[in-house]
Amino acid sequence: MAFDAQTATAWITASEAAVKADEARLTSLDAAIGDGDHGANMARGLAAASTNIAERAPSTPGDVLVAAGRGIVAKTGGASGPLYGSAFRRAGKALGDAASVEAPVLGAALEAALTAIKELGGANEGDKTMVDALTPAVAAFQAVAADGGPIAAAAAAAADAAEQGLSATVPLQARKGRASYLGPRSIGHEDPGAASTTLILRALAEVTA
Amino acid sequence: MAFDAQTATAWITASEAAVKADEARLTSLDAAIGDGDHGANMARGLAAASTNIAERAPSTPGDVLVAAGRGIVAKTGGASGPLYGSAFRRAGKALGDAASVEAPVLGAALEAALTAIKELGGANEGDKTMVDALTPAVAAFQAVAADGGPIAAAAAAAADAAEQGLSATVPLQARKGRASYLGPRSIGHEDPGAASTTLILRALAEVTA
Amino acid sequence: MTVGIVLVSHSPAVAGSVAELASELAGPSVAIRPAGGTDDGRFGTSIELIAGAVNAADSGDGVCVIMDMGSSVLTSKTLLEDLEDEDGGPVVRLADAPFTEGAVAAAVLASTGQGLDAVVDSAEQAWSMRKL
Amino acid sequence: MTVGIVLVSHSPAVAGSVAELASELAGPSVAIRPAGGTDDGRFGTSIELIAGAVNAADSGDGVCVIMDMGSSVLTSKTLLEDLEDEDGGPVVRLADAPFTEGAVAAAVLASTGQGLDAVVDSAEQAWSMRKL
Ligand SMILES: Nc1ncnc2c1ncn2[C@@H]1O[C@H](COP(=O)(O)OP(=O)(O)O)[C@@H](O)[C@H]1O
Ligand SMILES: Nc1ncnc2c1ncn2[C@@H]1O[C@H](COP(=O)(O)OP(=O)(O)O)[C@@H](O)[C@H]1O
Ligand SMILES: [Mg+2]
Ligand SMILES: [Mg+2]
Ligand SMILES: [Mg+2]
Ligand SMILES: [Mg+2]
Repeated sequence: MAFDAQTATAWITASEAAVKADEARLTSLDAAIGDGDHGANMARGLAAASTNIAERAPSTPGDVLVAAGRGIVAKTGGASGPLYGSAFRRAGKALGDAASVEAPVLGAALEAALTAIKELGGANEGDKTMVDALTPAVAAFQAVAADGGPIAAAAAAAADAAEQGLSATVPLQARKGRASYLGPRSIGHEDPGAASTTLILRALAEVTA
Repeated sequence: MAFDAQTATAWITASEAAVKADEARLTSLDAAIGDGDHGANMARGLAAASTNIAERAPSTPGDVLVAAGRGIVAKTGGASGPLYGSAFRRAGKALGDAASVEAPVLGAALEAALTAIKELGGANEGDKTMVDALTPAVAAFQAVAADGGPIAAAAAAAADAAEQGLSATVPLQARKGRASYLGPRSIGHEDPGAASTTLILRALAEVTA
Repeated sequence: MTVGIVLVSHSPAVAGSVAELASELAGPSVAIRPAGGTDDGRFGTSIELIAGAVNAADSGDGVCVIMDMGSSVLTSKTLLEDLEDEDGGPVVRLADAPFTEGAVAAAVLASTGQGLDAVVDSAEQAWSMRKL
Repeated sequence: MTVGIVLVSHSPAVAGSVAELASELAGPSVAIRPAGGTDDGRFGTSIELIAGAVNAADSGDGVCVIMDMGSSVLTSKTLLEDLEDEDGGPVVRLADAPFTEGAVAAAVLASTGQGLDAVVDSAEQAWSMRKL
């Protein structure tokens, strides 16, 4: 199955549903080491992504992701807004105007998303952010794609890797974002942004399965 | 004429009257290079000084000045409050519990006031503050006192020296207080605190004349 | 020449009150616009509120944006990238500055008629000020 | 152990809103008290308001005072000298810190149960933070 505008739209819709279903969990993760708004922020941002896609009815997967990114930037309200927003926009631009892409190109777009997040937020792996989930996920996606695997398999591997990356944030001390103010008190909790990244990649695996 | 509780009280009363008479001028000096409240601040602070003296009815000049200082600190509201307040309190403490003092001791008390202002505010001569009026005034007072001159002559010399110090602030660029934010734009104006210091020293000359 | 200033805070009240404090010192010649909180008034950041404040603060001489932290910074950076892709919009620079001190320093310098680079510089110099 | 925090600003609204912002991050365990403006509500500083806020913020573990500028700093220093002359009052330290960033850093560190010196330190470390 290739990744086209319809699949891209389904990805955003599924992400929105996943975030809404787990909104309370994201919020309580953020309450522990942040300000307790990550669930509401993500729900609001992804709802705006869907609305923006519906309004613009983009015909390529690249334009779908750019439209999603704009909605997320406009409405999220927290640090995750510009980060995910830039990520989706950069991924969309990486897809160019292709009507449909295969796994290697989608992998490159996910890598562009990761680069956008790292450039904007300045976080590296180990800083206890969404970067800790997305970095292994991109690597896993690209490894499957490089072996000629289909998008479904690559996305499933990415979601699994993100989940491991999320677990690996528990013992870390936050060095970026508001959790970093807590110093050692940030240890012992999952990072909320890494949790939402995992949901979004799981949604990709679902819609491409 | 020696400096006793009655003279000290008269000094504060005369200072209050002088500041009220020139409140608009102090305010407009502060409007040019500050926030335009120095007239109101000084009027309020010296009124509180008078009230505090009236309530406590101190019997030594030292206690009069301490009481004045406390009133000024409590009610002035601007940077001049803690500065003049500490100055009067330190001067009062320097007078000890003498019922009446002569010129050399009053000169030492004025020097203690100057030291208090410099310690608290960190300003030196040339920073375009009240220190630029008080420094030459203390030197002039002490010079007359050291020559055996009476308080009246010492205070008149101090007031004249303060006035010259005030004029000398015009070409200076402020390096302390809110006027310092203006950088070169603070040049070309008298410093409001140097102006109120001159009024207070002129009041001392008047009540001891 | 008067550079405009935009204050971006996570909190609507912080942005508004620091803008008022800076205005009190800088006087009425400087346009200082707060952009605090989300577009529905929660703690957070709104790129649309920032963009609106930037346009309102600009009188043709450029705008210095000062941010408090976290999403204020990331959202302002994102807006700047968007503006760079456009033509003819206001000239905007982000100042890396302590929020309150930078706002006051920038506002007062703008009131003296200095240009955008000097205003941004004065905000950034506020990191080296000391109080005690 | 919870250190109290007092925020002294020239502006009542700045002190109040930054206290609210810092509380939002630090949570309800930390007493953060604003002391802004004069005792009659003008821009400026009141030693009595600061003293009242210090007493309200103290729960026996000491109070960290953070000031914006000018009269806030001078008046807080004067209060500290007065308190040193007394016995049995709260243990108070002034932090030389950027106002907003120092308040947030101090409040969050206080919420972790650290002592007064550590809280003051974290406020003062905020001078070396950078945003871009
Ligand atoms: N500078 C950064 N770089 C990467 N990720 C970041 C950064 N700052 C915050 N994050 C991510 O954003 C998440 C918090 O998002 P959210 O709660 O929506 O925003 P806010 O912190 O502004 O309330 C964190 O858990 C972290 O994963
Ligand atoms: N650090 C300082 N050291 C000495 N004098 C100072 C200092 N800061 C301010 N001043 C004096 O205080 C005067 C301003 O007083 P005022 O207007 O009452 O207070 P504010 O500046 O808080 O509004 C200045 O003109 C200056 O003489
Ligand atoms: Mg949050
Ligand atoms: Mg938030
Ligand atoms: Mg003033
Ligand atoms: Mg004032």
